[in-house]
Amino acid sequence: MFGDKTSKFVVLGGLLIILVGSFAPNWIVNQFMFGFSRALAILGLMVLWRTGLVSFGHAFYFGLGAYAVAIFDIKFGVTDVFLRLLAGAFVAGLAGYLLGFIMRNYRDIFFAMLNTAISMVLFGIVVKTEALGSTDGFAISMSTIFGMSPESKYPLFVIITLVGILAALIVNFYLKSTYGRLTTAIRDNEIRVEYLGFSVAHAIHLKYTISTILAGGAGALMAMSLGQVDPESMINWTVSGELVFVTILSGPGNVLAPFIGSLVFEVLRTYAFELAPQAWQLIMGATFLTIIFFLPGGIWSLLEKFGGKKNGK
Amino acid sequence: MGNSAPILEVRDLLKTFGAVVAAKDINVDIFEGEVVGIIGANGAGKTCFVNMVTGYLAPTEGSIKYSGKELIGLETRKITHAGISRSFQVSQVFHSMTVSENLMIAIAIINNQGLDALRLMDTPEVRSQLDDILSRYKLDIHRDSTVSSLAQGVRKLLDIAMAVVSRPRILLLDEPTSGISVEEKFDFMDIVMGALRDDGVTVLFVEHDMEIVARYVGRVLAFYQGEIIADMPPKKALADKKVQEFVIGKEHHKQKK
Amino acid sequence: METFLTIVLDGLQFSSYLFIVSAGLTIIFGVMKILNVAHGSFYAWGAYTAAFFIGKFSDMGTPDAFGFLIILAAAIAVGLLLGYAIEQLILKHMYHRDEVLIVLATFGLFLVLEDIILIAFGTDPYFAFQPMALLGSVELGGIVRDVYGLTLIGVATLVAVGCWWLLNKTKWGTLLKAVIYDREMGISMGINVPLVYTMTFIGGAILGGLGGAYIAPTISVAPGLGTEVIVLSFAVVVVGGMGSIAGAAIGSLIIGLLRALAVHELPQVELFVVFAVMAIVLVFRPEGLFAPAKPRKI
Amino acid sequence: MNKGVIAALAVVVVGAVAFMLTGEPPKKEEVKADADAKQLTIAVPSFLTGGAAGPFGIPAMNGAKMVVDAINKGKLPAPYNTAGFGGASASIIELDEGGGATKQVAEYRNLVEKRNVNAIVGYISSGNCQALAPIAEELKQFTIFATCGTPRIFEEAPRKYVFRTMAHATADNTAAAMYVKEQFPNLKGYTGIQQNYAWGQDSWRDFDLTLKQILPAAQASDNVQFPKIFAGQYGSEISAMSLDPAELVHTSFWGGDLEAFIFQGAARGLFKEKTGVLTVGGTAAYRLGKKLPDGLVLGARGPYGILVKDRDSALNQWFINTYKNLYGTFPSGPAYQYGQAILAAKIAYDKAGSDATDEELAAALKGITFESFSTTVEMALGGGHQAITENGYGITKYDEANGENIVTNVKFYPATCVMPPEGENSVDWIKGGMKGAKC
Repeated sequence: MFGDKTSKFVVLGGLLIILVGSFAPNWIVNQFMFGFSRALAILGLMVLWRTGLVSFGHAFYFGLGAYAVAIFDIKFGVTDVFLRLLAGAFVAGLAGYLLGFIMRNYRDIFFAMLNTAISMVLFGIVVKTEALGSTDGFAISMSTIFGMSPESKYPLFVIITLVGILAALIVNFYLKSTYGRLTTAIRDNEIRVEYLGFSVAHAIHLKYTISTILAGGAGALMAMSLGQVDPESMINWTVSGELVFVTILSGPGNVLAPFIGSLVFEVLRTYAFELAPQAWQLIMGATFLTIIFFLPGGIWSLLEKFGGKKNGK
Repeated sequence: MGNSAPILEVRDLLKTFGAVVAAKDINVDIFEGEVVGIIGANGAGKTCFVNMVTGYLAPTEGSIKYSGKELIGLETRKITHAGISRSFQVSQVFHSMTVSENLMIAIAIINNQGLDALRLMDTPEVRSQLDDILSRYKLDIHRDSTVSSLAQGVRKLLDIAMAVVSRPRILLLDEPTSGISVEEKFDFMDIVMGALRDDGVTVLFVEHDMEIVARYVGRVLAFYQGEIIADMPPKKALADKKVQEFVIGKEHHKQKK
Repeated sequence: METFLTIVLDGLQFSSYLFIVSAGLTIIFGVMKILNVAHGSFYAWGAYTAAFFIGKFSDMGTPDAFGFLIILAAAIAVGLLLGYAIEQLILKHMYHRDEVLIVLATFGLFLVLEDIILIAFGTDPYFAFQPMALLGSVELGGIVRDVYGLTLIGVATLVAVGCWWLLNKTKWGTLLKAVIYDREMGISMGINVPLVYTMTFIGGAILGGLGGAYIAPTISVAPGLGTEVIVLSFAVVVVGGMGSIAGAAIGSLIIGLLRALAVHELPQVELFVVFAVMAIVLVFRPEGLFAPAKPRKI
Repeated sequence: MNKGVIAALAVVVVGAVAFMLTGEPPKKEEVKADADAKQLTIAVPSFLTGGAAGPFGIPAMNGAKMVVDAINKGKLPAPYNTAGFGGASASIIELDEGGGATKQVAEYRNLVEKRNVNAIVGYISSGNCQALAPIAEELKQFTIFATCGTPRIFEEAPRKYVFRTMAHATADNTAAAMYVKEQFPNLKGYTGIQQNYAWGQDSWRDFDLTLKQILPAAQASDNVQFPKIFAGQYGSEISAMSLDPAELVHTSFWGGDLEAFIFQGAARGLFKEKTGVLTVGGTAAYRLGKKLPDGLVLGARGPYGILVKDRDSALNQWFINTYKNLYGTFPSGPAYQYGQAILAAKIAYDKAGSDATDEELAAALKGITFESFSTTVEMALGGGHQAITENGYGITKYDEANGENIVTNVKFYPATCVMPPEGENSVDWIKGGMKGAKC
């Protein structure tokens, strides 16, 4: 069941990174934390992308997750990592499930646009509401683990990585299930799927909900590892664009891709920002175009080339 | 057919698109095990009829009963579950996947409904069913080739094979031989009809080619401007004045061009 | 009454601005089926070019009226150069790709162009107040308004009429409409679609540039001014119906007036009302209020 | 079998290791230990992009660079004419402050944990300061905020490693209110337009509360505008204010937003009908020249820029002249404020030594009083972490003769008059009638 190569490597790789993290300097641990937090969201977008759906508004769920952590922290003093993660994933997932009833009827540009619209509505509300921190957002207190407040960030990093492993395993399994296999099928030919006796709407609804839960979790983890949330960097449409960016960068080939992709993205951004404080967007944009043009399969397809044999989904 | 109750009962079917009448006063009984040919010029309402029976189009008026059960208002997938399946004039398959992937998805969908769909797709039982279908439809050689790389004929074959995965009791074939070269036609139909006969499926197929009709069909429905102008055995139909004038005449005319 | 008149004028002024910007976007989408995120960059480049040269020329002592010429020139220059370059170097090679992927490509372009602005024009804001100062101000509905802002309404009307005329009264228009209706049909009719695409994209880019160039005198032209415009014009285009000029006009009016109303009566909702409308329209009328006709394909 | 995965894994691991070989810098403490290197790195974040760059970020950065350079060379006037920071010369890392608080937090972590800077001196946006204060505490990093204004930073929680060397927003607005009272004693009503975040909200709250205290006759408008920061177009807002009966408009706008607002307002005759109070107007005075309407009440967030142009202390004259020679314009507020923060850093290092730990540096700066370029700075609040300075306002006038803006009726209010005493929260202090204010 989880016996396939990918799963094994997810587990091995994850544990290895946890090990590496234990003696890596803080800033590297940070890169991994940010990278892997975001990777959760990418994992969800990957599922959608395989179905031919690209959401230009998943910052909505990313933001919901992050702000759930902030609000629960300020209003109810919730600091436990797992409670926070749960809160984020649940709030976003619930919203995603409800909106899914509408979203599942949309495709292509309309799907992308409707998601954008929804996310911008939230953006507008948060920015204008002082109670929600308006443009400043909130600072988030250090997370505790079962009541213990850790000295360093390492425990949080370990948890994020473990969550990442778990998510990767589940999604990997999902993709091999009938539901999962339907992704490409639906992209290819919805009529046939319906005639085979399967509801395309339901399938897409499930995928959408999964992607929103993951995005919410990602937001929550990101908020915890950063210690800060604000609308500009959590909800605005540019964030959605960023998420899609990383999805394309990673490539849909395998559940490992999002993790590698987001890691590359973090490093790329850190250095771009360090080398050219005024031109880092240019570097990112150029990279993005290059990927779209010369590497449609994303970084993963590159790895496959090195790896030689094509890796079946 | 005898006196047993019909498996498909169509009554006073009417379909209009604004002013255009696509189907009118259609009354047909189809009996278990029949092989029925549907002929008619382009736009005579053949495909429209197929679409209505499979729930892809909702009729304006009328009723379609399947072994006593009303089909009107059901979604296509419900009708598939009920036991009616179809193939398409332009083959509707998953072009970016291989033949076996196409069929495996079809099989898996039929096997795991609802939450079962979260089960692994690629299982031994799925595999065995796959091999069975591949061999019966002579698709083994193509099993690992991607659809987009296949010839029309093979796609059509796959299209039909996917339709029968659900083990339908009624199968509607929409112009199965269109786009297939004259030489291959009969081998193709032999494969298909052979396979179907083994399962005792009731078959309705839309066809332009009168030779095919004459060879495989026990009964002909001739459509003209949305109405059935003839419902009789093929020999009689091909001789029929109205049919010759409104259907075959045009057909021959068309084929000459 | 005073308030009402003011709201209407504010609304119309903002609508006009929205329309000029989104007209280009909707034309490009209608013809090429490309949702061009980089449209915001055309706007920004238009604004910068105009502001830069208006400043330069008035330093050289040329009469302020000259500013209007510069605005027009800037828009055309930006459209021609940027539009042509992007269409030829990037988009041309993507038409066979998935339309969503093209959107992403334009997003990449947007990022790049934003920073090129920084490199080209620096971070210091530009001011091109001369044209606005030239026209002075009038008392309307109890409050003073700058005439320049009001001319915006005129310009928008001109653009609207111009587009309508081009589409309905010229041979070019019939060709465009053919392509908009059905690309394959266009090709089969022997229309040189690639050329149509290039021209359309340049045209759209010019309109985007014009939006920026014309608004430049009223704002401090500073980095990052393209970002907001994109989502705003998306909202307009979606509300009106992607690819329809009339739709863009209606969309601009609805959003412009609603926003003005919000600012006066309920400032807190000013920002989100725009996108609320967008979402609602998408939910109840995905094709937009004024969707252009689509061919029936079975 | 699945080579792709192997390759993927390989890359991740190799990548991670590569970081540690190339990227891993010596641990922070070690850096500070080898003092004989006598080379410090000070990170100076400021707006290098966005609308705030021109009016704020760039002058601020210039001020910082100029002062650091002078300190390295020992060129500052007495008593700061010793070379270096505790003897060590410092190099600056320039950093863009744009992109939102969350991005800044990420960058800050990088500064501390990857680039191992010794001190971080700067920040303009209150949003960023508010977000970074807790992070600085978490990472135990000696940090001096230069310009940002919201009082919350030291009123929310006690800070150990964070300092701010200029007065917070309360001073700007209490002073503004007092100035308004003196200049327009029979004011009937006032309204305002603020950016929609901590800075704008606090500024309006303080100004409004103070006026309610000292000028109860004046009515606050119930339709105060809070547009999004960096919105750039204020047509409708200006209309709304024009329709408002209030005769006075208070704004805490700054940078590009302020300049855009001045243009659009001037073109609409807003400042003819109503008196504009610009708490951060100082930056515009030098930049806009004739375009700046006369008769605006203008502040510079303290005794900086145009308000102190004629103060002839050696330090001030040095600052103005050197800046003018280097950059061709007079130094505006942000230049002063960043210079002042750098100066504070020098003082801390001189006291604690160039190899001091963050704790020692914090101890050295805590609660001191020092003579800055244009004024006396007292680290009096927030347990000796928050500075108080005098605060002043004037009225703009374009001086045709010299073709430049000047301010008339300049009045300064002593620090203890416009800021709450230690331990008291500004809002409560104002509500309580500003007890203990020594004016």
